[in-house]
Amino acid sequence: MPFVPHTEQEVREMLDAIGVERIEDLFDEIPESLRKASIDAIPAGMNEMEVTQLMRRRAAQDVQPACFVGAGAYDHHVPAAVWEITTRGEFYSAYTPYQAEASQGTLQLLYEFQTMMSELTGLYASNASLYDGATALAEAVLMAVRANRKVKSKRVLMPRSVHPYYRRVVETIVANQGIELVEAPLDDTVGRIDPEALGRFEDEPFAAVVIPQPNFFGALEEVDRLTDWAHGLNALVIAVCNPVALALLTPPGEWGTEGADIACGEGQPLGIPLSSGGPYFGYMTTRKQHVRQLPGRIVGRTVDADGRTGYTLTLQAREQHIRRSKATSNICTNQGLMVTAATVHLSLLGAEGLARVAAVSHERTRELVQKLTAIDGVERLFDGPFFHEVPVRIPAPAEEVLPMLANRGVLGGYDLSQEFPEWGPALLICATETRTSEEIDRFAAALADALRNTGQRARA
Amino acid sequence: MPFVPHTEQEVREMLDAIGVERIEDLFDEIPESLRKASIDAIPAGMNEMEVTQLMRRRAAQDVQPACFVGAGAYDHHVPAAVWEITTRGEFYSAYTPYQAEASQGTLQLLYEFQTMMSELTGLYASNASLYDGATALAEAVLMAVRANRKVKSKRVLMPRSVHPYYRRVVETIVANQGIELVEAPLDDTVGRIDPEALGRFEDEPFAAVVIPQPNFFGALEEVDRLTDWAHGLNALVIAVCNPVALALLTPPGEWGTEGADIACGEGQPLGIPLSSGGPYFGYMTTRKQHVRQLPGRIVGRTVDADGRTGYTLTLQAREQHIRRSKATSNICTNQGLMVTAATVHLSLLGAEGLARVAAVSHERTRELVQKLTAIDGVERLFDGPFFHEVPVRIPAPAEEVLPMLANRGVLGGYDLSQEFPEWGPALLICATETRTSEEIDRFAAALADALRNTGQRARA
Amino acid sequence: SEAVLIYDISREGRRAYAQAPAEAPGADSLPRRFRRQRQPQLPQVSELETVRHYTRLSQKNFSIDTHFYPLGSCTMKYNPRGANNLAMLPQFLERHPLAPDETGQGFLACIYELQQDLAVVTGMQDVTLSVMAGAQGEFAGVAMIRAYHDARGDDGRTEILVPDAAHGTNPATATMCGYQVREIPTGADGDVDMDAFKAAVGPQTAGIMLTNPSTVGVFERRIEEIAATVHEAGGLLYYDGANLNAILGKARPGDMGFDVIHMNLHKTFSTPHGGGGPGAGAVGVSERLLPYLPIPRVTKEGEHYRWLTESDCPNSIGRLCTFNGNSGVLLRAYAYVRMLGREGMPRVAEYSTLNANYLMTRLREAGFTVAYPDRRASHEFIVSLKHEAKELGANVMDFAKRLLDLGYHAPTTYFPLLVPEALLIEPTETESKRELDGFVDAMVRIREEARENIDMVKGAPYRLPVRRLDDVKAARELDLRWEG
Amino acid sequence: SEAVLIYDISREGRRAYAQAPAEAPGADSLPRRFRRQRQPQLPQVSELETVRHYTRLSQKNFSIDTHFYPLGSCTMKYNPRGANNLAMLPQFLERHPLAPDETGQGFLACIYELQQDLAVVTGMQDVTLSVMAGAQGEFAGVAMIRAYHDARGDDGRTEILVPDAAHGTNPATATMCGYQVREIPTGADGDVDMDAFKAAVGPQTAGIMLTNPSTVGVFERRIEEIAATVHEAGGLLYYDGANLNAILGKARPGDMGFDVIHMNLHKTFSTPHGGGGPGAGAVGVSERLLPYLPIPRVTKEGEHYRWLTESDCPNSIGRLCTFNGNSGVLLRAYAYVRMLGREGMPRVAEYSTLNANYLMTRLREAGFTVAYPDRRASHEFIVSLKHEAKELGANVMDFAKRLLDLGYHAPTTYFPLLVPEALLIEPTETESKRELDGFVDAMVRIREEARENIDMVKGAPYRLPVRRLDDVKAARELDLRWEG
Repeated sequence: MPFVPHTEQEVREMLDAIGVERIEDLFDEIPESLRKASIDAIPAGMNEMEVTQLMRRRAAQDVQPACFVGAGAYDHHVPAAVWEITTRGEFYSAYTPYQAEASQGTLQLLYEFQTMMSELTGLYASNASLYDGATALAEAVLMAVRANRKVKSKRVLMPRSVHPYYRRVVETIVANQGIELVEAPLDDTVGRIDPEALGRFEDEPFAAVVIPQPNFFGALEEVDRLTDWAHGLNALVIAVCNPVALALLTPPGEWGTEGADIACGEGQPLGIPLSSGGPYFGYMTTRKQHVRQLPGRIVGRTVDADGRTGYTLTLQAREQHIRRSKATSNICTNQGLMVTAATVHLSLLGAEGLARVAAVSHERTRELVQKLTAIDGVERLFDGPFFHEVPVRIPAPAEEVLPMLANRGVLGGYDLSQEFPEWGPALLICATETRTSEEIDRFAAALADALRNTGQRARA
Repeated sequence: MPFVPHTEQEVREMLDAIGVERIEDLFDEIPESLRKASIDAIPAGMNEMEVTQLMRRRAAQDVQPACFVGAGAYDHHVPAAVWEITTRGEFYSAYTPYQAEASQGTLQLLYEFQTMMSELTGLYASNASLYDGATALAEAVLMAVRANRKVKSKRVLMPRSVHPYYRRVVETIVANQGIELVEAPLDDTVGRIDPEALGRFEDEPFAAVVIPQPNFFGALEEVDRLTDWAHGLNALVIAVCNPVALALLTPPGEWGTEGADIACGEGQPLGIPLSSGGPYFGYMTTRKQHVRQLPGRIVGRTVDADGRTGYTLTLQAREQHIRRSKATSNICTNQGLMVTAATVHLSLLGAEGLARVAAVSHERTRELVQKLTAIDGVERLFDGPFFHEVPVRIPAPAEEVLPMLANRGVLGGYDLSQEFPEWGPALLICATETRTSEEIDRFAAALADALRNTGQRARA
Repeated sequence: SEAVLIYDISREGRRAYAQAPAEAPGADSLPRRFRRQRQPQLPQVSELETVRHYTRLSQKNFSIDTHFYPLGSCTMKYNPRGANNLAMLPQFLERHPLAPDETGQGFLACIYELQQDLAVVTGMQDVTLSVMAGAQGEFAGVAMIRAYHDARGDDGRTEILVPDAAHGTNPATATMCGYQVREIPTGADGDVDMDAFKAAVGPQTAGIMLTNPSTVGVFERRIEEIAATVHEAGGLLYYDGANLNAILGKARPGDMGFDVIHMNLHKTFSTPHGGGGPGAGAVGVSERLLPYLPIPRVTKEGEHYRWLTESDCPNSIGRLCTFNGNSGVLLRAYAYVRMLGREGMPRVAEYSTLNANYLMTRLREAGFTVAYPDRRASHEFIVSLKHEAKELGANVMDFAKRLLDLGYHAPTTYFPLLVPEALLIEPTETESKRELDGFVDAMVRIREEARENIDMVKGAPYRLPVRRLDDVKAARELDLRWEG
Repeated sequence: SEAVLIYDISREGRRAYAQAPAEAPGADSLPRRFRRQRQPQLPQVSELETVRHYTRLSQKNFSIDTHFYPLGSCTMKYNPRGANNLAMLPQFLERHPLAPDETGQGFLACIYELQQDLAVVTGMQDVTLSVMAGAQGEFAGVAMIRAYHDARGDDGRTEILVPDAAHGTNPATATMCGYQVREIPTGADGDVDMDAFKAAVGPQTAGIMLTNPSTVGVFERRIEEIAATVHEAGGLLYYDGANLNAILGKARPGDMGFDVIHMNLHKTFSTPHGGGGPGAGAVGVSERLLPYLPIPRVTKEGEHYRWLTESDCPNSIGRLCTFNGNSGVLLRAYAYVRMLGREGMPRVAEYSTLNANYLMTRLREAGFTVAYPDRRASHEFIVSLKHEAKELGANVMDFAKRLLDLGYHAPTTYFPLLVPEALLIEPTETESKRELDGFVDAMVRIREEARENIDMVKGAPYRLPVRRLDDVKAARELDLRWEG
């Protein structure tokens, strides 16, 4: 009986105390017709040793090429201390800090996290996390519609430069609430929103305009102009930002004349392992005036009965266990453990460390672009400044080239033609500070060979 | 400056407080002639990410065949909880519990450990560990010579069935103290001490007789007869035991009429990873009457100023920081962290779990022996009962066969001919509960093939 | 000095030098207009300071690893350390979510098998694991119910029925999916009030959301009749898996007639709660909702595993997470399921139920008021402290805070709302009789203390890092970040 | 109930079922006479109980990760978490010590490079790492000195010189190697008394054991003269590396004339102290002692690494550990050395020395008596509380215990013995000025408290799991194990 501590004698004593004969009797209120769960298809139990052997065998099957894919999840160095602290039982096996006095560890950490995210984004109020980047954007859209008191529209401008999966998740989540997502087009030469081209959207009001920075293609949007344009229409501005990039880039709170109203995004680059896509965490910050519309848990500083500083969940009146069908959101569980990791991570890096990670990632990507575009037929899809991701056109189908690269130990980028077939074969490539020059050279050599081979095959 | 927290401003303030200009001035008492340490041959510093990349590359170089080697270190399952708890900072980064009030965690744990080792060995007093099995035996030999009040001899009977490395370490350590190690012969048909053959040693007195159980060859010694024989000569009996085996075997404290006087051995099988040979820990227990001769740290239970139970290091008067040149031993640092792991490990397994580990290891070894000896020319070197290790004769040189097995992913045993060339080509093989039948079959198949190949080569 | 913030330790210019690149390129290739002018104020601390600060902070938490934590409805049971270790194998941690399926067959095999096993144990047709939390699972479930009706052109269904004792997430979710919520009262025996229920069901009913055993800690005995009634009216049944632990391997929602279920893997399948998450809200469906399952999920073709995505599932309600769900959580659940096996699953239900009934019996015999004394407890039960509040002046909050002093995390307080001064108590199967007896002793002691010195009890806690906190001040004078 | 033993939790028949084989074969093939009749009393507890018990116990410890720990002579500095992680990579953990060198080239490369780097930074010819602790390193060193003299037939050398302030291990080791110990007094300035030293050296001198900087926290200024004198007399010099941290990368024992050195990797090279170990006592030698180095050590031949053993080193003093030394500790030291690099090493000496001198200055200015006020502190220094003991009645133990209450681990107490009421204080380079200032404040506060209420100070500690413990009772009424 794994994890069940009861001895036979204890079971006997407990049944006697209850006054039943057998444990089975405790289920006598379940109709007989339902007490027949057939679960034989589940394998027999294994002990920890056997499960360890099984999962290690599984893990050993999986290969780890040098990763040049980003597209929303980034391979940064995570200091060992981050997860050694995060998996301490007191963090790992605690729950939401409902009993504040018995949860000051988690609560103070969340308060520190909120401060860090506030600083990174330049907006006062942070929540204690959402599920991931895409759902954070969905919640931001819902929040903006609630919070915009000047424009009672349910339309939200969603540019094509936002991560396609984010757009799809937002669609799934807001679809049943009458919110309309209006797609803003790209400038195909620079891979970002063309502020000039937005004029045609000015006729109808928007509750909010979404602005990614950097955008899905790694390109930098003209955030100041876009923000001022949106505010001119009384729309709220939702910034979607890579938090590592924010170590270098203008924080959303300072965009344009007034700053963005909500910032959100994927927290994974802040100390969270890639882990096949999760668990990550979404972050969200906003101006003080909108804090009561902010979804998710929020921690506030207060005092105890002796006047000593302490921390507690606050503004719970927004939440579903009190507001029920009128709640701000149905979000309940959040990503506390991931936020623990991110907080430790940010403490270890500091602003200077995070800026270096960002700047070195940028430099490595420049090196990567330079070495790949030296190959015949490989060229940047767009001009213009980028952070640490760049789309490059290749002269052969990505679905043929990528497996050849994988055979050479290179995860050679995200196949852009899946979502943007109009641009032909193209890879969205990324390098972080963890990619070495040797790996970049390997990528370049492998790509050159792959293109030669596909070229020969094409000619043959 | 990795791990140095000082800011420039702080350095300035500190130097000002001290009243010197530069840090270098603090070294002005070191003669100029010595202030020139040339250490350029050491590589430049790397950050954690780079060292991680380096050491992972190194680790990835090393292959992990299915391990059928024992010979003093055993591949048992270690529950994940063991090391997750053991590496908690409060255990990992504390030191010897000199300030007892600030070390109750470590001290209570050691008291629990002492209880567990006392139970396993059947002797009252345990210390809080020694370095490893071999040094524990050396300390036991020194202790026995000190403790034996009836026989003032410095001779110790050391059978050939004791691990050859243990014998060598003991020799190194006691060599300069006038202690003579007398080798007791083996019965070559059963691979253990022949009690009948000991008669010729009865003329001269021994301070102690060493009895391994199981012995180096995995065979079970006639410990009751041997103990009584030694006691008849007024020698003390030092038992050297695999602690996992003691879950099944008669504890030293119950050997013969009076029981052994000292038990010691290698603690590695109790939750310590193989780790290329260390850190492991040595254990040692003894009768109450000899406790003041016991080397190493010992924890006792006492009370605090309010009468509450607490734990503290005790009998420190034996130790070198007080006794100096008259100390019981020079041992100082011990293996506290390994003992932490062992204590958690023993709690998780309990007597029943440990007995199962022992019994399943025994069964697996029986299966292994049966499958290997089914191969032509492979046979047991000795008859008689064994625990989980057995020497088998093979019809080809071990140094040729072992690499062939390694190529098939099998660490095929310890080459006995290194230390016991008189028996011809032979492997000391071992299986624990972690070896699967599939691996055993793989070993048998690989060995059969290897022998076929070497046979063909021999014939060719 | 007790509550030192990491920012209090911070000093201008300090760094954990081993943790950032040695190079500091200027990033001059980024045009100046995009670059921030002032560095964010992040802590400037050494590695040791960080480790020490957060190690000390952690010690201020109660957790499963340190305390009995009978938080009703949250299933705070032991999180096996082996599951944590195995989920953190380097190959699993380092796999990019967009890496090709070919490079992750080992990982995908685990996910696929977990889908299968969860489908079996709930009696559903298939399961997706790409749902990140219970509330998301609820959302997915109700969205699928909506998609089902929409696909049939059955668009007059505007209502979701929700019992008044339901978790707050249920009505919140129904609203998010564009439905009206209609509350169904709970009868005196803890079951749904069948008359009210039948009166509420009709052609406007899209579906019903139920937890069974319910949030009042009893098994809904007429579930089959409820299912038949809803189905007859053309509606569907949603199973909130918050209490699945109580019947795991003993009874299956699929057999009860449910069309869709979410499971909180962080409850029933023992992945850690992590101070508030991450969770994972696996969703299972019956045959008729299969086309609408959110993507992605894993399928097996021959010996090959691959993700099913948009193009495979044209009728899916869509994507609920950026990538593939909380894989790390799923691997922990997988390890746990493998360790339990088919024999272990019903034992979860058996011993969590045994513990709850034993604890209920002991507390009742000790003179506490149990909300539904004539019913079996499921894996949890409600004590009402209305007498203690009235006669001694010690309310639920006072008991909760004083329990902390005595080394027990408080049960869930003031929920469900329909029981006055409710303590919802869920001991889980991984706690021993010794802990349960200790908890009873603590409850009795607090009542005794309240008789002798009510002010002392109302002043609790005393032994924690802080005394009772001023929540009102926290909400009125919002202080959500350090400002130097 | 504070100090619950794991045995108090134990219940007959309870088990952590996931942790042992499901099978329980009878082992009937083992003859009955070999089998134990009664199972040992080990705890019978669940996995959760074990985790909870030891997690709680751990919280009762002070440690580097939680507290400033200025334990003189122990170099309690930050143990990088990265080093722990990397040493625990599965391939390193799972390698059998007798696995062929071919299967462990990655591991052996790390060990080899560590040997090299340690040889460089100490100025020695070669280094072995197969020595498991400082005291073993001492033993190896003195045994090599003996082997050297023996090999030359120089057998009249019966004495080892040891300063009176030396660590107790020094004389204990000399005795273990069969030597007489001759103590050399320390002069008033903290250096060796040169007259007494010179009088002691002679043809009977096998060698001298020195720590430099010495245990009184100062650099032995006439070390070159000492070395010349000993060498001239035909003796050899042993360097106790306990204080190597103070000069790492700034000055080298080899340059000073030492013939053999041990290094405590758990001090200078930052591997964890682990509640008392494991350590690693690397030993380095000059050319003349090279043949006697204990085995095994790693050599590199072409691109291949292999262990040198008995047959390669016929004159070795032999083997000091069962296998190859504390590899896991060595890998941690390797990671640390790689992170420091050549630039980082001297900084260890610089900032540990800066911290010690700053703290010494601050305490002196706060009115405490420093043992050697005219000397530079090395990385540690001595405060004598003789005035406080005499005038206020607060002795070293009282200060030590009260420091614990204030959140600081006590420095080393009553050592070295030659300074009355000595506190040996070693802050290490990884502590910040903030911690040092806090420590000064605490010392001043305790003195103030002693003036106001000496009984309060003598009653300390108050805020720890136990108050002051009765050591006398512990030693008189020996209670070394639970007996039910």
